[in-house]
Amino acid sequence: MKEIFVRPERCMGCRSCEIACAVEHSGSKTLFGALTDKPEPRKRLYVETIGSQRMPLLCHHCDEAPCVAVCRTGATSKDEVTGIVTKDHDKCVGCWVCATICTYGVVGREKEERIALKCDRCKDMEIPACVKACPTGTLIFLEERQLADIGSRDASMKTAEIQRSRSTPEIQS
Amino acid sequence: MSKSLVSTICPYCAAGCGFYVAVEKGRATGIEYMLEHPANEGSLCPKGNAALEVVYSEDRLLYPMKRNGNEWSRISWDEALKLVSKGLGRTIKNSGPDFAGFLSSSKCTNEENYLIQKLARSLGSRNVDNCARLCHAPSVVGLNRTLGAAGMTNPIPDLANSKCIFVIGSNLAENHAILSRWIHRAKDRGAQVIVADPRLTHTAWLADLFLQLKPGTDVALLNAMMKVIIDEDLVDKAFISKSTKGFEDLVKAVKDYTPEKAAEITGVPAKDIVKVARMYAKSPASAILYSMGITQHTSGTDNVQSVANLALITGQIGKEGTGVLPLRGHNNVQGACDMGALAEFYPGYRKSDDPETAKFFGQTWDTISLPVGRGLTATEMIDAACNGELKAMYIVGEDPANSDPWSSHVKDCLENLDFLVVQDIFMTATAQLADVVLPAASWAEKEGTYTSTERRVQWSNRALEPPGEAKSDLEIVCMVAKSMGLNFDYPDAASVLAEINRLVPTYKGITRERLGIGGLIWPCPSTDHPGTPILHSAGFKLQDGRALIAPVQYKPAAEDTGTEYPLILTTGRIAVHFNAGSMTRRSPSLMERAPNLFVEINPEDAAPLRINDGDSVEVTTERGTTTALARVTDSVKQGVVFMPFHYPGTNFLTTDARDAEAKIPEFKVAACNIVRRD
Amino acid sequence: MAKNIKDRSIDPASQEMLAVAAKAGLETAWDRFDKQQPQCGFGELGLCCRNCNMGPCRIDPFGEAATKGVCGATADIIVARNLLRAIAAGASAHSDHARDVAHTFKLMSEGKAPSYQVKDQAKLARLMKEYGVSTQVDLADAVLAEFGKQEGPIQFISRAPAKRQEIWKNLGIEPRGIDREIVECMHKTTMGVDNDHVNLLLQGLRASLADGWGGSMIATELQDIMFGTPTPVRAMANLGVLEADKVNIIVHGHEPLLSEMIVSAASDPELVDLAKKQGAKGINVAGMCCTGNEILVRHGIPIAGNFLQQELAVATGAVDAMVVDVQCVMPALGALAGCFHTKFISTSPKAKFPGATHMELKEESAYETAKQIVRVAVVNYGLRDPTKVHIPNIKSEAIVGFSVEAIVGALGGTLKPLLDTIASGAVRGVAAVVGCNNPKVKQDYGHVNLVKELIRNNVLVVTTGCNAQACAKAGLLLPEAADLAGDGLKAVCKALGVPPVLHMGSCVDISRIMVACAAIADALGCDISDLPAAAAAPEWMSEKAVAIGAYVVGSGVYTILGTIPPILGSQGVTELLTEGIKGVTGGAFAVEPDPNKAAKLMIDHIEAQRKKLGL
Amino acid sequence: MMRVYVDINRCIGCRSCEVACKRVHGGKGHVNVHISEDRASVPLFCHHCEEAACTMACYSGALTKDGERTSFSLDKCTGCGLCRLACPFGVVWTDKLAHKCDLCAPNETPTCVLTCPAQALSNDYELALKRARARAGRATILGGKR
Repeated sequence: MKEIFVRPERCMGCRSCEIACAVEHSGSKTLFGALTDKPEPRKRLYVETIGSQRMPLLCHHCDEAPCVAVCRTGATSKDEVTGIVTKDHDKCVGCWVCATICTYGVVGREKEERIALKCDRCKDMEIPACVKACPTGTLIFLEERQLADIGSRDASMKTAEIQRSRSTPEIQS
Repeated sequence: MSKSLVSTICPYCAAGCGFYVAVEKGRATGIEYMLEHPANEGSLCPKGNAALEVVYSEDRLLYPMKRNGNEWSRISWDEALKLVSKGLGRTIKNSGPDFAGFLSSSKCTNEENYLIQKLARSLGSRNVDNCARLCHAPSVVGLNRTLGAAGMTNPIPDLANSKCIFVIGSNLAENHAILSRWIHRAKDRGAQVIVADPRLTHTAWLADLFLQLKPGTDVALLNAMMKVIIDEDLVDKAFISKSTKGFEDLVKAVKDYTPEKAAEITGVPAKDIVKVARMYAKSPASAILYSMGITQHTSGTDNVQSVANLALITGQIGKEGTGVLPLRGHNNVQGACDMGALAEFYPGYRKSDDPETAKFFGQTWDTISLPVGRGLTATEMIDAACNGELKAMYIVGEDPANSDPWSSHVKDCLENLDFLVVQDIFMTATAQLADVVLPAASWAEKEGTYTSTERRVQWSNRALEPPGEAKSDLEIVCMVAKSMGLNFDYPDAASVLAEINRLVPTYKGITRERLGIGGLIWPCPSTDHPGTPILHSAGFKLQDGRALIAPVQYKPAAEDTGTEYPLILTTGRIAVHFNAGSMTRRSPSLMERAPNLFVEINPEDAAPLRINDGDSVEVTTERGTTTALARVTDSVKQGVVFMPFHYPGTNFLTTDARDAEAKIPEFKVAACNIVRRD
Repeated sequence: MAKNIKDRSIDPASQEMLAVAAKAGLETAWDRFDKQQPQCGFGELGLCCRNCNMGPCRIDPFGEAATKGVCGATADIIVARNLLRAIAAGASAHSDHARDVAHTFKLMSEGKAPSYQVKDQAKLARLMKEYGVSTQVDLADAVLAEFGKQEGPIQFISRAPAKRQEIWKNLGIEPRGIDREIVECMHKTTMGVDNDHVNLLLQGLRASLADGWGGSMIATELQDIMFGTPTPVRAMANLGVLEADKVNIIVHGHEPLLSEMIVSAASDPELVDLAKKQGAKGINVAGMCCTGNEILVRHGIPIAGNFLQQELAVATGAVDAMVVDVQCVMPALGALAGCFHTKFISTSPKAKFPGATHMELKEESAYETAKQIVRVAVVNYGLRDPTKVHIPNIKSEAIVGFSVEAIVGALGGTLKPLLDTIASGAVRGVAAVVGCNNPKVKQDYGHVNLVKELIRNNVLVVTTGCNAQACAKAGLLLPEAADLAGDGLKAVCKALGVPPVLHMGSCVDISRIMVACAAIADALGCDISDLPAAAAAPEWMSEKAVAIGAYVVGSGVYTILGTIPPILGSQGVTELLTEGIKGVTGGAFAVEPDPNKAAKLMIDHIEAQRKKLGL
Repeated sequence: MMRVYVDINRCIGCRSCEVACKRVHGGKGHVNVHISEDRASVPLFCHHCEEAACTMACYSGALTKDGERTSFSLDKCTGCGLCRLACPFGVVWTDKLAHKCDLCAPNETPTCVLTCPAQALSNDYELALKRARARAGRATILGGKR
């Protein structure tokens, strides 16, 4: 199962992910088309600044998702196969308790309809819009295993580099 | 109908929250929030919200009364004053002025406190004190010794600038609820919060790290933290060498307090002690908040000194976001002390055993021979009453029969007096023992200044007329003084404040005209001075301008558990009640939320005693037995039980063992046992 | 993995070279464009501002987060300010080009630049009369004074129809000194100056007019005097003009000052001999971009391609020197040239590049510099690696060089025949199709399809810049292309022996189109905004195009943009430029990426104008 | 008129909102603070649901949606109590007739928001989320570094 992972040290705070998210969840799904959408398209992830570091915060589709647990109408549910936590807009009554309980603050709200809204991991897309839009690779979409591979590869390259710099013999001139 | 809004200061805790009383046709119809107030920004805790319920309580004292045996009869003010002047006068004349004792009140205004101590001393008695003795006397002693001033070093809103907040022995979330707003604000800015408490209190919910220590083991914890800080070289060397003395002694004193040893004493894991020490020392701005959990011990003064030592060796003082912040209890406990309603101090903390002090005040009070020497403290007065060393007492707005430890004993002592006059708004347990009871005005019915825990001096206006024949404490004290031949000619609170301005240097610039919303923070040495929110930013008011690092050793609490009394009883407050409850228990909307005395007990302790949640139980100590409802919870550790002291029963149980210097009783540790009532 | 090459260009030569480049692992603008995807939405909408260091600020287009910058600037203000800065930059480019030409003209007039001569005495005399001066040096001074003038209006404004001049005067946008207007743009857009989007855009129009009727027009006129006014000439276009057995020199950029010299030097017997000694059959100069257009329309020097082909030309491995001056030169050329033997030679003190050899052009000794450059190229020929050479055998013929004078000449000395055909309806109107390439659009797709659709509907097309080159490559600049035109236009073209698409020159030569419009309007006794005319820039990318668009619209012409300008983030600016401005200048912008739909918009506009004129 | 949002991470269980609400509503409070095993507290009050079950259950027309607000008209209430049964949060109260949170209309800010010492209650719906995100972000970025 692929997940969206965040590598905050790469984030430039450009908010491209936010725009892409809003556009993907608009009627026309194009930037220029989305401009005239009413109600305005809403993003489902949020770029925040923490100290001097920026990072996107987005739904983690928790295994024991509190937003699912507190939903009294069954609007929020977790797909057993894909693991994706989605909202059924028709069932949502807009009580917004899911937003209150979310540890990550990533259940937002539809401006006009006042319905809770959250990441659906772009069900129509192979790669979620935010990941696609990220110019620096802060957001990546892959299997956990692959992420670990990237990490270990980076670490081994770093180690090798240091080893090389130490073991290069001095050149006599 | 015209509605007027009168700005007042909340009569409960020392946070000093402001709010408006809405008055229509002479009657208070509601509360409006004071959004512009610097400390509470409009918000109020449940007690503040219910403040008006007390004013209109049916129990209010409306007339002066005297007691004939067990009967009470209404008397006129003239008769009352005659009885008081005769009662007090006879004792002074026959036995000497030191056989009369005066208990001033940390609920009264600065002006009233000033007058009460002036009355006592003008009559020649050294015995004047207030209930600060029961909450923060160790802070007065300990902080004056180490830092040279006994207030909160930094104001409440400054907490928002802190990066590490260490709360030890304070359940501020319930007791000073508005502080949580500033702690949250600091957390929003990335601060870390550490809470050390025997109970998992609501304050502990705010914590990033919670240390559940055994009651009375604070010095061990603090000394171990200091040892870690010294060993890991996290001390602020520049600050230590420039602004302190005594560091070498401390290094020696704490060398045996390894985290492992402290862990054994306190029950806090050693690794947490190390972690907390690092967090506190490394943070760019750390503040320590404490209250009764530190002071109400036989080691209260030691605890306070220890707290000050920790701040001093890390240089976490005198700057934004740092400091030592004792949270006072009553709305004017700081002011009552500032005004010299203390056995050891005249106004402005001038030592009462210094002849110069008596000379100085003698000149302005036109009473040539003021008494020199330290008087009896509040708790000592009770003892003195018992053994006949005190024969008459004038108690203003305090209820020692309820609020002092071992209350059954207190009652016996007070009954032993020749003459007791009590001045209050309700017929309290203490008033029940009096010869004469004088009806006082509540906070909304009088004016004057209060000094909050952050040294903020604020003016509270008179919104209402007192009920019946009740009068403000200021008027009553003046009448009593006049009836005893003293020249107490003060038309209003402002005229008293003007005298305070002249005599108390820190209050010099705090004149009536300058007191708007938010008041001024002392020291304010002149009328163009803006006040001093942060103390010690330019050295300490001690010899050489250096603070004193005064090391202390861990001493166990006075009582230990044994086979007969296997559990430690500790006490504290809950959100919807205040202190002895004389006000909050008369407030329906608060009473509705917490009607009964309860005792918290760990499930592990409850199970063998067959105690279930909600059972009625009997709690017994050497001094007595009280009935309470059991609350089975793991908020308290095994071996510790907790009871709030808002209900008459709790202080039947507590010990009157006292701190040697500050004379505060050890409310926080008593050995007890519990049985289920069947 | 490269995208489908057919999605990148419709030009078969480009397609062939893209395949070669992909195989050789060479990176092109298209690859870099892909790596930029998706591009920043805030930027695309014009909603980011870096004008002060309280920022950078950006506005949430969906109104959820920030709706104002730190200073309080709204989307309208930020977009308008950004647009104004783009106009200022574009106007600067054309005008600074003109300044260089005027400066050279002065040196020549003073006898200090012997490499240059007056080639068009008649035009010189006409211009001196227009400026009311009696000597060549005085003319040079008068023209140079236009830049630093403090009070206006500039001289060429008087070339516009009276009605047009009246509109500008009433709006208070008659340009004063050229530099002054540009400076004022920068001043107004700096933090805390002009924050009214309408007022900002008015200055945009003013600065752009200082370009179209100032800088650009001065460049065109003086270049004509010094290098000759173009007349129709046949030439070849596309990468196939490079020759495997000759020394190939590409001149790329925008100014003719050096390229003219290089063209001369390439036929210098000494250098031709040297080339032969190197084993080459001769020296082949080819143009690229507008420098190419300049020598193309005057001398019929072949062009190797338009903007997006600059890297592909190097990728042929057959270019011995890529000689550049200013504007539209990709900094990527340095690294790419490094993969081959190609010498990348920069010549303007204003424009240096990583990986380039700098051989600065000095007006006083321009020909000598040119000879040196050609010599370097010739010598370099010897280093060429034949195994790396791949020249697509693709080129088209074209007839180019339709200056206003040439058109009038072709019509028999008067515009009347053209007006008659328009009046008769055989020709419905005139369209100017201009502008760059942009990897956002399949190369030349917008250009060629728009032009084809227009002529099919009997609209005569005039063209400059990269569009002209696209048309040349597509064979639209030949009289035979009239077969693609509608019956009316076809008949006219056949009668006159001209193509249905007239190449008028480089991008500064859009001023020629302005002059032509003015002349037609004067002949009809109306304003430019009344003409059955329209303009389009189907693949524009440069800030210069923004300035051009602004002066074209400011001159009253309806203009279609094929790529979306960064203004849509502001409703106020968008509405103003597409609607509101109509009532003010008579022109307006429209955005339409689809060339067929764009053609329809233009044709509809032309038909509406005809109706208004009673035609 | 904005509804009230709770940041339960900030609630300290002081019940000030309860007392204040009761104070301004003539003794009938509409907030209930639930303290859960002395570990957390949740102030529960009307969420003014977008599709409010109480309004659907109310056949006398006393409970209606009025923009953001679920409003209640005492005049129309018949005291049937169906609203109380319908409300999934138990925050429509019946004391013969129904009573519920009115967001302290016509005041701009509800009393409970003003009085909350810990600022756990707010009528800025983004605020609580922003704080949560800042917390989560800090935990991610500074977690190991502080």
